[in-house]
Amino acid sequence: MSSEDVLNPKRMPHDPEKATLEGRNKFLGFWFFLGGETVLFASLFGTYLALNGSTQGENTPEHLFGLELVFIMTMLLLTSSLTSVYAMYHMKNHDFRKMQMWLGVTVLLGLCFLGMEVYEFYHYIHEYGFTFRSSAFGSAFYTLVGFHGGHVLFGLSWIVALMIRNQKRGLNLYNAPKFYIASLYWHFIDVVWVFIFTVVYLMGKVG
Amino acid sequence: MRGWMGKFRSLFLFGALTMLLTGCGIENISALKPKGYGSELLFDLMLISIAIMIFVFVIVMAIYAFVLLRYREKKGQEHIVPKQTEGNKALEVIWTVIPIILLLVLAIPTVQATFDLADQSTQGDEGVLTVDVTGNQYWWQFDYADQEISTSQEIYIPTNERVYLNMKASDVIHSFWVPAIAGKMDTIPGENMNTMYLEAYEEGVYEGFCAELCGPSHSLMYFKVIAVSPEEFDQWVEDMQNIDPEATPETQTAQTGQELFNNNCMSCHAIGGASAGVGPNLGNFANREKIAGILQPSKENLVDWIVHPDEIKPGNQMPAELVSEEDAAKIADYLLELDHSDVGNDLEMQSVEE
Amino acid sequence: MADQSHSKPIHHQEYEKKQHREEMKQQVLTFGLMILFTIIAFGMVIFEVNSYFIIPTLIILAVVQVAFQLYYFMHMKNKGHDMVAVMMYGGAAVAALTIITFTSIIWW
Amino acid sequence: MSTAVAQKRGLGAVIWDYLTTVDHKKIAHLYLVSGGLFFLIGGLEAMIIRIQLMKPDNDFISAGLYNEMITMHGTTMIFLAAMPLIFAIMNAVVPLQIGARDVAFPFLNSLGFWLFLFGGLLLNVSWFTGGAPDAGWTNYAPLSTTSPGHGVDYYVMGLQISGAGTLIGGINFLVTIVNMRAPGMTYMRMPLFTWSVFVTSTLILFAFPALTVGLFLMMFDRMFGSAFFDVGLGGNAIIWEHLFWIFGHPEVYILILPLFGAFSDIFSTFSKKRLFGYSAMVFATVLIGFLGFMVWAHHMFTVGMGPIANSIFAVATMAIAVPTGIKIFNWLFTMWGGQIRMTAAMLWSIAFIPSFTIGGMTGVMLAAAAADFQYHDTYFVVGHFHYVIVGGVAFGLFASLHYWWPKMFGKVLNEKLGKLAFWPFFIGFHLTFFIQHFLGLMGMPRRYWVFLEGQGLATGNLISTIGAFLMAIGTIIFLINIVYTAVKEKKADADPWEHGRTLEWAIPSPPPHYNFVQTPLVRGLDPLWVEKMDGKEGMTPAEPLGDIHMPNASILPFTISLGTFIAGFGFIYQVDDPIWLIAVFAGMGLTLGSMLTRSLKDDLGHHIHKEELEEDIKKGVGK
Ligand code: HEA
Ligand code: HEA
Ligand code: HEC
Ligand code: CUA
Ligand SMILES: [Cu+2]
Repeated sequence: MSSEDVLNPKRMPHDPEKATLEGRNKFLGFWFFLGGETVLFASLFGTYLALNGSTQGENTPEHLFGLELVFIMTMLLLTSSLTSVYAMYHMKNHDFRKMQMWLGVTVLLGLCFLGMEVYEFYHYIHEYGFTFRSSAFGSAFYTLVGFHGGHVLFGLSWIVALMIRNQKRGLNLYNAPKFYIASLYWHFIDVVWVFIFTVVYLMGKVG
Repeated sequence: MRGWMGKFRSLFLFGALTMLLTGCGIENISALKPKGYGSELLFDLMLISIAIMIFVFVIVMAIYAFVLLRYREKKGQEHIVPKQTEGNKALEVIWTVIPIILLLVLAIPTVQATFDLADQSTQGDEGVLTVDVTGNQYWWQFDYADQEISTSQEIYIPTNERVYLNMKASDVIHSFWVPAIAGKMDTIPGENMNTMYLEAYEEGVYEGFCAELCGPSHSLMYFKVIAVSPEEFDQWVEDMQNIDPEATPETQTAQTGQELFNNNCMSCHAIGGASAGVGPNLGNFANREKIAGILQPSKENLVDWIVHPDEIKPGNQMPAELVSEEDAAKIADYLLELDHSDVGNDLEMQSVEE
Repeated sequence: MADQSHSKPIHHQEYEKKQHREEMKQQVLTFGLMILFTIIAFGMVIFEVNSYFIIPTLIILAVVQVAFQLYYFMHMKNKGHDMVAVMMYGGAAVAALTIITFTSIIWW
Repeated sequence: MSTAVAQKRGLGAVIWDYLTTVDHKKIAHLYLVSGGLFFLIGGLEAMIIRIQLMKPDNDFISAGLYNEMITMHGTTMIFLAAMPLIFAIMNAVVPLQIGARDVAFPFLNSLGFWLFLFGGLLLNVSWFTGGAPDAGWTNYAPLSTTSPGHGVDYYVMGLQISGAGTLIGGINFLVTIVNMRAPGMTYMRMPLFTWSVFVTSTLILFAFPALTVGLFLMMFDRMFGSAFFDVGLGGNAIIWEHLFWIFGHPEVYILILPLFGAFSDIFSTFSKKRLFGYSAMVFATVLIGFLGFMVWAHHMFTVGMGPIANSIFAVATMAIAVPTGIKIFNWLFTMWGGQIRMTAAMLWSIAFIPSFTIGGMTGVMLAAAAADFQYHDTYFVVGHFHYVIVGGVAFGLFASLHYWWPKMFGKVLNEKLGKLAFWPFFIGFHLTFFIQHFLGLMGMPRRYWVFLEGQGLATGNLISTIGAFLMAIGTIIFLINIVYTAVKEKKADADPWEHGRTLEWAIPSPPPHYNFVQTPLVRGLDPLWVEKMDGKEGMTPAEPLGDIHMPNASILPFTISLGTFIAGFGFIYQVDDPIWLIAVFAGMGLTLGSMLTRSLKDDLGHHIHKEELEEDIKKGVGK
């Protein structure tokens, strides 16, 4: 069987994402990349923690942040993590249509999250005049949260591109690893967000 | 001399090493000719570490030489297949444990010295001098807050006393280094202040360097530490406090010079008292060892400097051609009369022509 | 291309499907716990619970959540993830060192 | 043979071949040529530095230019010469040593190379557009954030782009080594070079992200008005130092570890003995890598971190001497009892031991935190790191090139010329850098454009400059050797050193583009040696002869990297004029478009059929 062939339940490897050498390489390489990303975000978190006191005036974390919005955003992103788990569940059962559907839900949730983040930034800038340039805290805040937002955007584009590309031809051993690592990426984005809402918003509110 | 090190000194190896190293460099510049508490402490630490290193190196080289002499492939023996040794537990333990011991021997005095040099226990005590040091592109400012005086380029300290330095920078990072009496410490812009101390054993003029890359004239950012006896130091403080910026100079040209100076230069420079901070305080200028840290103190050089500081110290903050050459000469006359204290005049900068 | 797939008997298929369902159940449970932790975390801050323990508690909650994500959602608990774990822990160690530094000696 | 075929195909085809290649052996050539070129540029900059410092108060070049010179010398040598040359060796050797047909991600391999090259080119363009970066290779803020002109912007963009390439390369080698080893090649049977590449790649994976972040912050500060390092708005300049050194210290082990691995292979080959204490060597390599992450602040002893932090970092740093010492002694005992054959490769390796030991020992002296108050930012430090870098990395590269040249190009480098190049370089090296330790202690800070008359520094500096000229002569002889060998030497055997122990010596020099006709079966450490001792000719295959799957060539890595290059200019100049945003969008468009193409277009590779292989075997390729 060539990797091009569409999978059907009769001829299914247990882990389609790891059934080929290419798949195993992608799988491992992507995980290693996430190991590196951990350090990348740690550097950003470190910088943020070192600078979150340098507010140059009114716009302190306590003053700025509202928790309602962040709570909703968190719920959206957490749920999107679950929906992408569902997508992978259906991938392992070789149900391509259901996989696509759950990925679609994931994308929708991700978009809502991103929209709210954009609104949040807009709000800070226009209501409080709190920008990237106002203080070292401002720079650190927008950089950390913005890097995460950038990851969300990239993740969404990636998943959408995969969905469109494979819409017609279904699941095979060539694209299964791609779907799998895209979903790993999506989970990792959620992992980072857990630390962002804890360190930036909650701890910021506590002061 | 601190006790345990004194004993080591008498050992042959240390004696020989000390002799060898102190042969290097020039008095009052070289870190190898220590003339103060810090530099001596560090010199001793260097000696210990060098001794350890020589010991290690000799062993490595002995094995190395033996192996290379003994085990070269000889003509006609190309077919021999040597025994494929896998390793040797005992040997491996030895060359793990011995270095660990040697490193401990080095680590203990290192940690001691590190804490010793960071000691600030007497700072702020009655009679203990603290000087605020500010690094600027490319000059040094020294404020004696308690005495309400400030100088530039040359810091006066009493001998055999700890003088604390509170250090900052106004623009970029610099590093304050006086090899012959202490180590170095960075001066950093912003909220961070570093503290170190100087303690010179002998009177003298000690060369100081900026050791952190800070722009084109980084290599021209010299300063002097002038150590004088405590009595002379008190005299100097008094002299400096008595400087009257308004005092009329003696000669006619110098008087015009003063006027020109007040009109053109006072926005950045100060004469006596507290400093404006943009440019050096020129209070006791005529007593300087060097102009701007590098030029010999002659009128010619001074005029050159006033007209074209950019050619002498590329990138420095003082504008070129503020005044004409003639005016500069008059200002120079004035500045060279600013001799309000002769403390330290008898000390000469050590310098050997090669 | 390495090819490990071949037709499998129906009962095997059924077995795997069941396994997947089993795993999915665990994951939904994990999700529930994560939501719970999040609510606790936000609740503690909104209702201004005693602020002495609050920061360590928040951090612990976050770490546990993240462990759930990694081990359940991202399957690190499954086999074949040894090297993955090595690299993730390596990254986490460097990350921890970095953050400790930035919260301790930056302002000395 | 690919080169022979290429010659018949004409220049255009060859260039196209190299632009699109995903073959690790050709990528190795690309890395070698570009890294070698940057080494010459960096060396030329070093010569200019040395000429400026030849005598007191010299004005050969201006102060500003001098700062550009040292910055570009350091940056070029570390990022654009040493790293790529190491990657050249890694690419050429690792897949062969583990019995693989290629790396795990051939496409990414090529992408990594082109990113590095375009990053390096971008950085060097700065010479012609109004000034190179001038804040030192360490680029400390706020000197860098306030540096006028665009020099530092080039530094930021150039390193960001080439750094991305390095990170990709690192991940690639990690996966290659984990997933692609031939049957029987367990971790504890991997040659030490492969082992050290594995550890190095891990270091790359964890160290480079810190640099990435540092460069982003620097870019935001300089180009978009953020305030990370701007104390006026509450920023903190020390953050840069930490980020830089969290990357920077592991980086120096990234440089040295692969060459430690290469030396291990070379010593054992030319002593005709297995490596003494193999498992201790592996352990020491891992330990060095591990400790390498806990010591970065030893570059910041004078920053004012306080005595506690200074002491911790001092002791941690000293600890690295232990695993490194284990290595030194294991090498010595590998030679002990052996049959040492003094080839040029061996000569460089032999010279490495005392040279590196001196450098390591001055490193331990620097690690004594308090004493570093005297050493820091003086020529003592310059002496230290050139001893480890030139005496370790450069010697190692010369040794590796001599050793693996036949595997890369099918010809043994001329031995006579090889030794002739060695001596002036070796003598010049010690002349240049030994005296610098003393200069430093006598009061010569580093990065000094001039030193003054009467400071007692003139003689030492003159000696140092003379040494540098000797090194240049050595380098030039080495270049001559390359040309001479290409023209005059005859084709090399599969195992030109006769005592080859590892898998790469089991296949022809240079190997066919699929490397192994049949994947070999590994039966022990030093697999080829094992077979030789059993009286066999070559390796036993682990699989029947069959079709081989190979990846397809692609131009996309080149276009992706070209896009970043264009966007790089856009970012640098949009500060002056928003019209340059066009370049940003065009460049990013090219990059993202190429990435999308890659993602959406299936690339399933191609097969080399059994019949072709049989044909090759008949011609003697398979052996
Ligand atoms: C390949 C590169 C490389 C390597 C391998 C090393 C190896 C080491 N380095 Fe070096 N270092 C640099 C490259 C390197 N360094 C560079 C580029 C800089 C300057 C950057 C800049 O500022 O621009 C620098 C700067 C630098 C500093 C900062 C100095 C300063 O700026 O003030 C310090 C301080 O601790 C240091 C220490 C060490 C130590 C302890 C080792 C150890 O790993 C050495 C270990 C080896 C040995 C010790 C020898 C063999 C061992 C034995 C034979 C066993 C027995 C030995 C003993 C018991 C001592 N290095
Ligand atoms: C891999 C790293 C590496 C290598 C190999 C070298 C190699 C050399 N370095 Fe390097 N050096 C650094 C890394 C390296 N350096 C770093 C990181 C710094 C710190 C920078 C900073 O402060 O920011 C530094 C700083 C530095 C200084 C200190 C500058 C200062 O502080 O003011 C000096 C001074 O002597 C110096 C000299 C040399 C010399 C003489 C060589 C020689 O070994 C070079 C030998 C090679 C040649 C001589 C090439 C010969 C070829 C030709 C001449 C032919 C040219 C032809 C064509 C172009 C066609 N280097
Ligand atoms: C914009 C500010 C500015 C103005 C105006 C200015 N200077 Fe300066 N001056 C400086 C700075 C800054 C330095 C230190 C330069 C250095 O060493 O890098 C300096 C240094 C000097 C020095 C050397 C000081 C020393 O400590 O050795 C002299 C003398 C001097 N200035 C004289 C003058 C005279 C005379 C004028 C007027 C004609 C003048 N300056 C106007 C900023 C200024
Ligand atoms: Cu100030 Cu260098
Ligand atoms: Cu280091």
